[in-house]
Amino acid sequence: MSAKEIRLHGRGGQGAVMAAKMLASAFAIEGKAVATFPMYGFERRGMPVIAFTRFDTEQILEKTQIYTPDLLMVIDPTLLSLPTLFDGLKPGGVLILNRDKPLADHPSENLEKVGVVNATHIALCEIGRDIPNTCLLGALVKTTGWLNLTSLLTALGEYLDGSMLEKNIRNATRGYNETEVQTWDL
Amino acid sequence: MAAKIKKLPKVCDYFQNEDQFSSGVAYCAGCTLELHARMVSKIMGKETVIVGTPSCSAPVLNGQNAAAWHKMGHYACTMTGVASSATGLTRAYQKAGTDATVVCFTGDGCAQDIGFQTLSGAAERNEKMVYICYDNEGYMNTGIQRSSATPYSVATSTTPVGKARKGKETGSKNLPLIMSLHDIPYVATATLSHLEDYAKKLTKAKEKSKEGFAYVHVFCPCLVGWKIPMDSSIQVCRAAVRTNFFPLWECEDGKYKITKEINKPKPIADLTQLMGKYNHMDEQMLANFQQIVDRRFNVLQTLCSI
Amino acid sequence: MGFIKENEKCLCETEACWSYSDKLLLCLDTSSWRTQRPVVDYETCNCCGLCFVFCPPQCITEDGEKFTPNLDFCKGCGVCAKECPKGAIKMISEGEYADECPSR
Amino acid sequence: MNALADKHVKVITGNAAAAHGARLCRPDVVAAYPITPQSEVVEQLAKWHADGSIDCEYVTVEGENSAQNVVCGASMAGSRAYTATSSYGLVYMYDAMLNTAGYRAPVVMVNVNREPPGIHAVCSGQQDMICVRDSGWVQLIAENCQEILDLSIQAFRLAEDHGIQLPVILNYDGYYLSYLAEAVNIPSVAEVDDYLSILKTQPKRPTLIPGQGIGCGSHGIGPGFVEARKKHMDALDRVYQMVDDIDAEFDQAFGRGYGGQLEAYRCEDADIILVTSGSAVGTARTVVNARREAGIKVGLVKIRLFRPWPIQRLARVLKGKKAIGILDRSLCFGWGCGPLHMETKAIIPTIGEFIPMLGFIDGLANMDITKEHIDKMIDDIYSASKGNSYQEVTWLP
Repeated sequence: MSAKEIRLHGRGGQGAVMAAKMLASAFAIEGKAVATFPMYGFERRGMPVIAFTRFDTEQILEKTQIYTPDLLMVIDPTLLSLPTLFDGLKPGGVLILNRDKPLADHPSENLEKVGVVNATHIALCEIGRDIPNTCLLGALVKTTGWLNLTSLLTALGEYLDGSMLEKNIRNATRGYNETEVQTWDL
Repeated sequence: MAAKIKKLPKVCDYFQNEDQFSSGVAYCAGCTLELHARMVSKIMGKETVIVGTPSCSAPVLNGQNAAAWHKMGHYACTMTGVASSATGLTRAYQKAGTDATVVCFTGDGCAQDIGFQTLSGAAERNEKMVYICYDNEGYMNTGIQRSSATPYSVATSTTPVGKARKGKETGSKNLPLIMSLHDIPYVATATLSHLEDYAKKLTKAKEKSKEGFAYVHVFCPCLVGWKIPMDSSIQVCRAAVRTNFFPLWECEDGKYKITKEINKPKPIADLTQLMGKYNHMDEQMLANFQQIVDRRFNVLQTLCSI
Repeated sequence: MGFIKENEKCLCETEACWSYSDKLLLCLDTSSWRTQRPVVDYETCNCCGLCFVFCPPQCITEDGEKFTPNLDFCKGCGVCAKECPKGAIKMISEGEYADECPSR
Repeated sequence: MNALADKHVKVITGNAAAAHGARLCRPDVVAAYPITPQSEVVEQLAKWHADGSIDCEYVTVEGENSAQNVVCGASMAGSRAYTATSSYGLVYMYDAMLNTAGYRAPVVMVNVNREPPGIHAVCSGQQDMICVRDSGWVQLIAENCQEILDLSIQAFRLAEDHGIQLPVILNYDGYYLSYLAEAVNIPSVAEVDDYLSILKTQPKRPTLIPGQGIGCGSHGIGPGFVEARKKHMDALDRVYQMVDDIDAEFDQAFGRGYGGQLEAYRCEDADIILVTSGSAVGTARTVVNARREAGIKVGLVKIRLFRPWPIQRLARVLKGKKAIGILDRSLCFGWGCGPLHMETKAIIPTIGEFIPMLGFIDGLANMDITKEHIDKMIDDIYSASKGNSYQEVTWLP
């Protein structure tokens, strides 16, 4: 597998930045080179946030933002209406989406696959708060197969401990199990 | 029949050291600051590190190339950085387990104005040090400009007396009171006419600095800036206390106490007439000034009654 | 400016400006500032010691018997005379002593 | 590539790498004031302090000016002292920084590059470090998270060397590096102790010990002032060799070397060179590699030591080249170009020949220095190398 670029869209407070880091750690556990960083000015709850994650079998040298992602992760369903959301998506692109229902139409011609999971609902059940990020990471594993679920669950342990770790392991695992994958022939 | 020395004045009982300064140093003849600096050096003990800034004291505190004017440990810093530099020293000694009394020695320009933030910050963090401010009510070293410690109506080179305005139009910042509201272990005011009271307070400040921040505000007339005859500085200190313009008080662990009660305070004119900087005062200005002095003293009395 | 050359003796032995009082304690000839000097009338003096404690340059000495202004350093400010409750110290113009040898 | 299977490797941000770097050097006194994008550094150190896992005095000051004075004071009293800041904070401590440099206090400071005041921007940019260029500090620049950690350790080694005794700033790009998480190999405290142990064998620098009649910061009177300044300049001269040496020592100890003052990447047989620093170097490497494959003989110089400016080594690399491009993430007001560009121009006499120099200003206020931008720069430099006319300074995007 060659280099992949991932762009995460969330809102301040939803854990997009944390999700990007956890994902990077999970890839690193599998021996990949990783690089991830967010792009925002002020840290404000509710403000749209973008984070970037790269992984590769080779060392990652470039420090630029990601303009042609292989995968988009949308942590807040309302961000689906962002006019620039699909900008630069590579042909064969993947979308991981937090939503209570599958997409009714094909939003971008380069989009091949969508993993939809009601991550907000699952997070409210498992964590008790709307922190859907780890659930969506589970969905990413399921939809792409780019890494193993165990690597992801191990990576969570680098950022969380105690009951929060347990809750997020359940959150991610349910994300993995309950994701509905839609595909389009391009 | 000539008298013999039976005993020395009581203030001498508080001296821990010989005078640490060189016999000949560059303070003006008759300056209370020289007396103040020498007293501090006698009372603060061997493990003292004095932290000072550019000011009247700098040519006396700072060395010159490799030579020194006094035998104490000394750290020179910027105007803004007294309390913060002292924090660095204090913490370094704490970490290394070194015995030290870190003493900030600054004027009102530094304490009340440009270095106020760092002073307030260090007090809030309750750093273990003594901070002594010698209050000469302005920037005396740079040519007698006003500071936030300059009292109402004083003529300075930046608040001159002219046709439209006569001296400083606002009163001064009551720094010792402000410092006492930082909830630090010890705050005191002192002056050089009441030496035993002053020595007691410095001694207490040194002890209290083992627990946290100790602040001592010392009224220190400047002959040149205040237009006082060379021999009269101690008289001015005494008048400042007797008029309640500069009451002597302390606040130990939150308890306020006037250490020198004045039974029949003198009118403020008894103080202002001693100095040229108040020469332009008319009746109305004197009345205004008296009001400021009374109001401030009332606040202090109220605090002392709690 | 010879010291700038390599291996030559410097003013400061260290890399920065450090002062060492045990190596060189500076002293100004403050006696030369004086235009008047304190003269004690020991008949009037009651040895209260106020001159001793109030003297700004702390240059009044005591030997157990009496207090004596040290004219090597006295700047002639007159605080001692002003504070003396007995009026035992007079400030006398240095002109009166112009013919004397310097005190040091 | 590094894997987390090695327990010393962790995916951490540049800020966390800086904090680890500081922790491993076991500072006695840490004083810092939070500022975006540096805050994570002070928060991480505060957390370790709260956990009791670092043994230092941690001073939560009320502003950067105080932070700098605290570390300077602590350093003069014999402590190993550390602070971190960025942008507005850096310029707010300017007077105290001059003090620290003049006192020759070997303080180590991290500066997370961000645009300084003037036009408000909570954004990356190297203008802040340019503002303090003439403060007498040594300035280093890191390219990635691993280098931030490694250079933090090297910074203490450099600052405290008896032959140097100078404060050191370690710069790294805000956002692009401060928040970038990469796999970073974190050495053990024992390994770092070992690397720094040489400092203990050196003569002790003077410290302000109470009761010894020592004064710090005397007035430099006449020749005394000149002497202190000359010694400072001489120490900066010694920094060149020392930076190369300690980087080589570091390579031996940890297996990671960076080239000392600068890294000349694929420069030997190059006709044209791009000079830059910081996070842009990584991106530039990928472009240089691609252009090399396409047959363009292009090399890359990464400036690691910004103050003192690596005059001799840079001149050696640039000698005989046909054209040079310099990519700046900041401005040199009064020269109409970027600071790296201006400083490279200043070494033309040392190079001994005229070479066309093209300046590029990019990456201000978080503007991304993309591969496309660097491609264009290389096109321009290449064209100039063929004798075509060129624009001296180009602003991108």
